[in-house]
Amino acid sequence: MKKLINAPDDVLTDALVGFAAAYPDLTVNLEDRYISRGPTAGKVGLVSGGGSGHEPLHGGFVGFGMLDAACPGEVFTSPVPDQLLAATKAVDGGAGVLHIVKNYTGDVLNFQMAAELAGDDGLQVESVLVNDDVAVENSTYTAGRRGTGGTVFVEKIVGAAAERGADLAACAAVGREVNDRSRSFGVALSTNVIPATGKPGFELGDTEIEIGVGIHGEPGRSRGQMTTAREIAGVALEAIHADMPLSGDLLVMVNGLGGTPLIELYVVYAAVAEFLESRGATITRNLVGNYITSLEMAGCSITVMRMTPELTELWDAPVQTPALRWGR
Amino acid sequence: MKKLINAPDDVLTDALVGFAAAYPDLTVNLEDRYISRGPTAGKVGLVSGGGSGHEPLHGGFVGFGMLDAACPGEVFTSPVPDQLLAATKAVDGGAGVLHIVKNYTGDVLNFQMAAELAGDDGLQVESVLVNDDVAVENSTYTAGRRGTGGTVFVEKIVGAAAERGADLAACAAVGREVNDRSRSFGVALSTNVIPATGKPGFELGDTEIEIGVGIHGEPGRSRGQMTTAREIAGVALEAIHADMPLSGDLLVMVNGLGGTPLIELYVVYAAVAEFLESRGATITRNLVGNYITSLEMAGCSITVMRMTPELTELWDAPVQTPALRWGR
Amino acid sequence: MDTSAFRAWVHEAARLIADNAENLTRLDAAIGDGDHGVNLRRGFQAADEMLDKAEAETPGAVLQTVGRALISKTGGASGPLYGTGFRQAGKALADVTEVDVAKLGSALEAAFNGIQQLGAAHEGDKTMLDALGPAVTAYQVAAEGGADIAGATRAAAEAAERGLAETVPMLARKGRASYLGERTIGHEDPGAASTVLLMRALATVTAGEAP
Amino acid sequence: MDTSAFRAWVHEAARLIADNAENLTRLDAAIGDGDHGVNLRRGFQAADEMLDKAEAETPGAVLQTVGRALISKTGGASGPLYGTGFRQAGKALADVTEVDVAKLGSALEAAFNGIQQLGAAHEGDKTMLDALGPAVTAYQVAAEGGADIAGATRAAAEAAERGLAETVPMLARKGRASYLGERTIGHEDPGAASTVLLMRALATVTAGEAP
Ligand SMILES: Nc1ncnc2c1ncn2[C@@H]1O[C@H](COP(=O)(O)OP(=O)(O)O)[C@@H](O)[C@H]1O
Ligand SMILES: Nc1ncnc2c1ncn2[C@@H]1O[C@H](COP(=O)(O)OP(=O)(O)O)[C@@H](O)[C@H]1O
Ligand SMILES: [Mg+2]
Ligand SMILES: [Mg+2]
Ligand SMILES: [Mg+2]
Ligand SMILES: [Mg+2]
Repeated sequence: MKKLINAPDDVLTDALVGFAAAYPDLTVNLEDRYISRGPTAGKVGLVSGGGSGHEPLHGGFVGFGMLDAACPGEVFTSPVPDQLLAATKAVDGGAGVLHIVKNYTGDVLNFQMAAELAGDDGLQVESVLVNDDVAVENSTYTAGRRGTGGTVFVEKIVGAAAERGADLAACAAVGREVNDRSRSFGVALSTNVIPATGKPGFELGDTEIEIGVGIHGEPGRSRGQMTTAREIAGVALEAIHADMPLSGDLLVMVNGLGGTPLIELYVVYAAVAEFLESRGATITRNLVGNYITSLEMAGCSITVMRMTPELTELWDAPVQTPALRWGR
Repeated sequence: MKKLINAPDDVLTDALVGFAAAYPDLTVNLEDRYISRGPTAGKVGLVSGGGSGHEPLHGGFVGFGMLDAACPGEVFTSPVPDQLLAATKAVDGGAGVLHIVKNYTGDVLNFQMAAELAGDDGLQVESVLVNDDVAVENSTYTAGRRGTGGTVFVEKIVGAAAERGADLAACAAVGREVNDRSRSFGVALSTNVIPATGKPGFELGDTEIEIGVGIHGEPGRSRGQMTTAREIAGVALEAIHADMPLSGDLLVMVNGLGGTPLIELYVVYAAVAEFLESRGATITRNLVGNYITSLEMAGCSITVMRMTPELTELWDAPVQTPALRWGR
Repeated sequence: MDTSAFRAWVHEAARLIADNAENLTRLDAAIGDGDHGVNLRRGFQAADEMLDKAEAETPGAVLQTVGRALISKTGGASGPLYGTGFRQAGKALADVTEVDVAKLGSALEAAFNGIQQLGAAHEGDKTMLDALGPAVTAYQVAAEGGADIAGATRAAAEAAERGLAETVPMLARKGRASYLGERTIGHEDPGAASTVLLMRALATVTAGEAP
Repeated sequence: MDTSAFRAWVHEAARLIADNAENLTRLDAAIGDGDHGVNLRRGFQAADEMLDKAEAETPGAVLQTVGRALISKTGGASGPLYGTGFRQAGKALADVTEVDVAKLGSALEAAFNGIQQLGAAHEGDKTMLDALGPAVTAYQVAAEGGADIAGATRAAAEAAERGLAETVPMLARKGRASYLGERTIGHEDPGAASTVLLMRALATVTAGEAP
């Protein structure tokens, strides 16, 4: 394991110290382990969080037009209720707080406990569950679909709604709508190594790829043979299409998993655009880059959302965060 | 070699097609191989270029407040004079064109030929050479220092000056000043593979790092043993300090080489901030992320520029490009 | 069992978990995300330290302190689950200062119910419940048959071990492992493995063997 | 040598470079960035194709076309350098339609001077000049000694080969290899190696051996 760290146990603290130094406009609470701005009086507070190792998610999305606070857990480990509660209290501007939760048992349970504790303290808390990963069969007999790339869309769009004054119920509703309209699928070309264990999450052969991989190095649906970017994009989009027919106006993200160079993501995006156009769909907005990563894993995920004029407007609304910035 | 590409020979074309689809506000000339905006009448045109594989450099820096055009060569291979000439003509707004050239023999010669051809056609062309990499001894007996991270600073700051109406000579002067005040040093934890050859540029052992590495996988000053982020930052900063004493107000970039996760760059930035503060210097501005990469190489480079109030103002001026966006 | 016996249990559990953290992580790497050992070591170490400082003067207070510490420090799915288990067990003990065999049985049952309710898993889903369920049942059978605490907890620990073995052929339906579906068959569940350690620590302490 | 002989030279050079591209790249990987073979194959293939289409009716026009093609398509350091070499050689031939042994010598010298001026390297810096310089000298010595074109170009090719061998102990002072300093000692220079191929192609063609 070669990593730019000081010690496996210090990764999160050191990274937060670095983040705080890099973004002096944001507050980093090292004690309670959250990154925040605000609170903004009268605005619904948005709190997300999850295991670290997915940067820029979530800390890089704190700022105007997006999150109010992010709670990073240890690498690939859910945050704990205490930090979620502290962040929730810190960003409550009197209009309640919305928790944006990726659907992993650990995240769900920890957020749930925090919400209960916050409720005990008289705060109004709602939560939106993100579960957009079509690689996992959605069944009542499993923990359900994982939350992946759709999280970026939910955080951006709910962020815009909250900034415009939507109330807690409305924020939750738009968050659920975004989630309902979003689907993701990921493919890994290499594995990753968690600093604490120093060993790869799974092993991939020289010509193998993991199809339907999760963002924690969870093995995917199946193991495949390396092929072209065009075919890989096709596999991902077919899987999405089978679940949510791809037509009309789309928001598309081609997301790097951490170890894949940007030039390859452009190549994938070309293939995605070609595929979707040939099916008669229109990409009206896009993101190409590293937004929700899995440490140094090579590969990419593709997330698609079916747009509406309202959602497009919220997507276009200004955002000023470390990792996403446009408008004013 | 596992890469998200279709065929080694198609990487650049496919990536340009993807880039064009992702950024419809920019022009991608597939025939002449350049990415451009404008021209802006009366403004000095800024053209940079170089081998591909360093994304977002340079194409990701085309836009308001930064470059007018970028000419990507094949992966790690200088662009050719034809495309540089075509881009130069395309962005000439009547106030002349500045070439921003990283100091590699190939880049220098190809830009030089393009400038001569443009001169033959009656265009006014100046050029600024970037050579900020202290890992290379500067000597009249070598090709001189390489251009690396300082390029980002030159492109941003000259971009702001040009946007404000500085004339060609003034743009060239500010570019040279930024270069004179900037120094970089890089360390690789892993090597990279050029698609065309399919083989790693050099080999690194399980615990080895390449100290003073170039952005093309050129081996560096020396081979070292893996150590902490703190020590690696120290080695880089000491090398820079030996060449340009680090004091006063600084602009600092901690740049990922392509395969290193963002969380590690935060850890490095914490170490950099600690080191510089202990020396009495002040980081007044910073960038932490992937800005000038070397395909999937793991590692980072550190670039430092000694600031002046004027340069700070130009740094803060609005920029709206795919990879760098702030202000308005 | 008095307050100090409960403290001893937690201490022994923290020790066993630290000693076996690598194995727990290895099991989790096979069908989860490879952090179960790291998570629990962090959580139980924090619980043990918090106990050293806390003025928990009843067995119930000890278990509730541990529960809060696990929730605060563990993270992951196992943190809230085990934390809730300990808290519910602590609540079931109320203010009792000397826990008898029946009372401990009801505390273990409360733990099971708390975890079951929070995680919504059922026995057979390949989770910690597949070790804890059999342990609670075996404890109660032994207690009803006249066993003392040492005997009943030994029965519980043995049953947990058998329960762990039975997770091997199961297909995971809850938690991170459920993403792997069929591929989980043939592996022990990491949470069931850590439950075995907790039960073994309890049996050790009640047998008077702990340091 | 008439126009078609020059075309044959370029064709044979393109063939030799394509056949040896991997070796050139391997040499460049050792002390540069591992693209010399890829670059030159792309450049000479383009030059050969452009010649097929171009109406270059004199030897000088052939060489100038090749020079322009190399500049347009090669990239890297070697593109402008070789491109300039061919252009200067072409210019030196002016409108001559049948190139004699002296004229070819002056063309080779013009190529050397063009490359030397553009790249500002000197013999001994471990570049293509370390093969081209000896080749030009040997050509002229042979020509002055009365050799015909076939003989003079054979001498040039042999000298280039010796020049290449002499780059091995040299320390690179120009181009990308210069970053490596001492580490370049012990390796052939890739540009010198490609110059050998160009000279060998010329000798082959003038000896009437080319297909
Ligand atoms: N819904 C659930 N109910 C009961 N136990 C569960 C549930 N989900 C997961 N677990 C247990 O938690 C263990 C994993 O814990 P851990 O690795 O610490 O958390 P995470 O899965 O968040 O990484 C599993 O082996 C399983 O025994
Ligand atoms: N200044 C120079 N003068 C003459 N030849 C040079 C000079 N710089 C580099 N070369 C030659 O170019 C060769 C490298 O070419 P190539 O690999 O195609 O370009 P790059 O170095 O840009 O990747 C070197 O081996 C050397 O012979
Ligand atoms: Mg986990
Ligand atoms: Mg090159
Ligand atoms: Mg786990
Ligand atoms: Mg080269």
